[in-house]
Amino acid sequence: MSIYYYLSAFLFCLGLLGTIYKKDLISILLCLELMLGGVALLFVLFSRATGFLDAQLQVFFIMIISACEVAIGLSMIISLYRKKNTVYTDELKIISE
Amino acid sequence: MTISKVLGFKRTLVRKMDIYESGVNPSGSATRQYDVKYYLTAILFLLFDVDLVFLLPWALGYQNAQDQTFMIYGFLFFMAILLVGYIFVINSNSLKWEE
Amino acid sequence: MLELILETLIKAAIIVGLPLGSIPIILVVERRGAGFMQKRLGPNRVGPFGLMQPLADVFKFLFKEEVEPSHVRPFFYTIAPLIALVVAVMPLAVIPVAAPFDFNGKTIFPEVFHTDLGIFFAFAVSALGSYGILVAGWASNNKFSMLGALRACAQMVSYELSLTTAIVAMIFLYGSNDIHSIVAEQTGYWFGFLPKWGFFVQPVAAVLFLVGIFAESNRLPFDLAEGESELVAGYHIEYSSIKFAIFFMAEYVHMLVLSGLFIILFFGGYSLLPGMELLVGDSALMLTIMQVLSFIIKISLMVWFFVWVRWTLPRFRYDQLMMLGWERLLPLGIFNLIITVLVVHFRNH
Amino acid sequence: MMFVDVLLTVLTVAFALLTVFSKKTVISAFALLMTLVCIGGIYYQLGSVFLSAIQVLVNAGAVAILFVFVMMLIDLEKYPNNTERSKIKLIITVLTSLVSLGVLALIINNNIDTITVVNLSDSSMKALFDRLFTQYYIPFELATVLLLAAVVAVVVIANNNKQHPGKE
Repeated sequence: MSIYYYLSAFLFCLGLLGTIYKKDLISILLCLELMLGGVALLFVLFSRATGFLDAQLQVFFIMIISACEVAIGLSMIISLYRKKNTVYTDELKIISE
Repeated sequence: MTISKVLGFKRTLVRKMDIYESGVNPSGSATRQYDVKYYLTAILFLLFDVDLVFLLPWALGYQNAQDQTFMIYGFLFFMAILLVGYIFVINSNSLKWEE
Repeated sequence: MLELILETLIKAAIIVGLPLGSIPIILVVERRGAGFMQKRLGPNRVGPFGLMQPLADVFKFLFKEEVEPSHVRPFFYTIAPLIALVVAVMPLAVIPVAAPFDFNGKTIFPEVFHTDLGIFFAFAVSALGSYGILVAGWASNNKFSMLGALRACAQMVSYELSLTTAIVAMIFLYGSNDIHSIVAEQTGYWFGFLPKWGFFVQPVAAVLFLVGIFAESNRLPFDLAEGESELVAGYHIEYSSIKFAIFFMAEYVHMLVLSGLFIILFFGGYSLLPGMELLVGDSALMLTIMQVLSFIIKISLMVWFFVWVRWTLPRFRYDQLMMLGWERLLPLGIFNLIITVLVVHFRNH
Repeated sequence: MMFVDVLLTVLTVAFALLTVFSKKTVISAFALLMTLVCIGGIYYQLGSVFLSAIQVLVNAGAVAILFVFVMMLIDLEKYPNNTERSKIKLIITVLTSLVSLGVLALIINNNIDTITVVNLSDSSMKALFDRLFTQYYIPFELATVLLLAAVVAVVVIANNNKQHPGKE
């Protein structure tokens, strides 16, 4: 069971690495989702260790928030793509028109 | 879960016989861009699916709840908000497929 | 521990082998049924009454040359049919064929994988169903197959919503998600002859679920994704011989799984058919056999219903199809859910 | 039973690495899907059964589909792929994440004994739901309000795309 603690830490840091390292917006959103997964796993682990059941409910709400975040993030990327016709961060440096 | 997965997998490997011969495939291919409607249905599906999935625990929680009328008021509020969102989506007819 | 693994493996072999083995039979029923409906003879050349025809098909598929087009993405191209099949086979692990019976002193659960998730497990896995199609569409790297895959997934996804409303209504009615207690809830009769099936309690959710099944398994009248006339077999356009056969099998298994769930929720799973009580003596073995028999009879009736609908209803146009999914079925599902909840609530108080 | 833990961990790590370090974004989308499914498996392993069903259904079932749809919509192939980052940038990012990993691992290490004791109170689904609807009623209702806001936002953004859409 203790291996999962290290796994959740690893997932979080990998998501962090991906968010920084990736160039196009969609992969950044992907790696953000990875970080969320890591944190949610930690919640379940602690709920199991301390027997405090509410932690598992928090994971419910984390999932709802991550669903909304992905939905709105992706629609923003789409509208950005329509205007700037690119998704790559280094081409988006000059945001102002 | 893994057991039926392993069994399913084994079965397909046995029957895979590769007689290799390259063939001509029809029209040329390019991943061109597609209509925005597909992504809109997927996003709206995600949001409403999360709504409905929240009802599953409610359906089970109703059985052994003490004050069931309180649960019902919560349920009606939940459905009211869901319906408001749904009506908004329909009236904005962003799901119109004019093909 | 070893004994548990052994027992699970035996059950897995039976539960997974049965549908995969029965697919050739369904093929025969489909083609002969179609022939019967159009006043022509189905295939009856090969073997008695064409029963050997599916075996011939299987051999044909085995030996046809495996065309591997050059421009396709190799890894995903081969993995796509496997994903489709595995995802179709997995919910089978949860569908019970009979009530838990005790075998030399130990109660054995008929389904391979007994979790207290029960019916949720089947829906969680069938939600992954659209990935086989997506990967196939993307892997074959061809404009038409990509379009077909997108349209198939958009259709499956939007009908999953109305399917979920029907499921929530039924679980609310039965009050539990364990399949055995759902079936137990449905045994017994009202005023003597009418079996207490979910269908009579909640016909609206049943119709909703049925339409959802047709849409989810891309069967007529919803099979626009591989509508031969429009997209030349949609997402599995690039596949040949065995891989195409595997896709075909995955579609049939998916259809069987969904009709199995439909029967559990609305036609009382393995509860005995009205006439069957007399046959069952008091021996438990007889009871189990009868339950398995009644389940199989119900499934075969469902398959016949699929074939019958396939050759009667015309295909929907895509925008009608999506409009039906979003603007007609979903409100019906939501209102049906509200009404069910209120009725049950006021009946209790 | 230890075998299953290790298997799930190795699978998750492999797919997570694939998500971050794959050349094509579509491959990283499918890899993310597999990571979410493996996390669902881990939840099942940890006993929170209903959570694993919800995780597989919501995250793997709907969110990953959204990613694949958008990726098909935004054609990424015709842009320079995202790897010729300068090496220094790569080293910096790897360093920062390693440092944070080290810190987290240290935290976990020195109180590993307190957190691995398992006093599994009855975490069956029934108890979970009772608690959900007795104490956590407000978040249950607010969740739908949040989703309503998300629906409105998405529809508004999609609509003003239509008025003056860029190159379709």
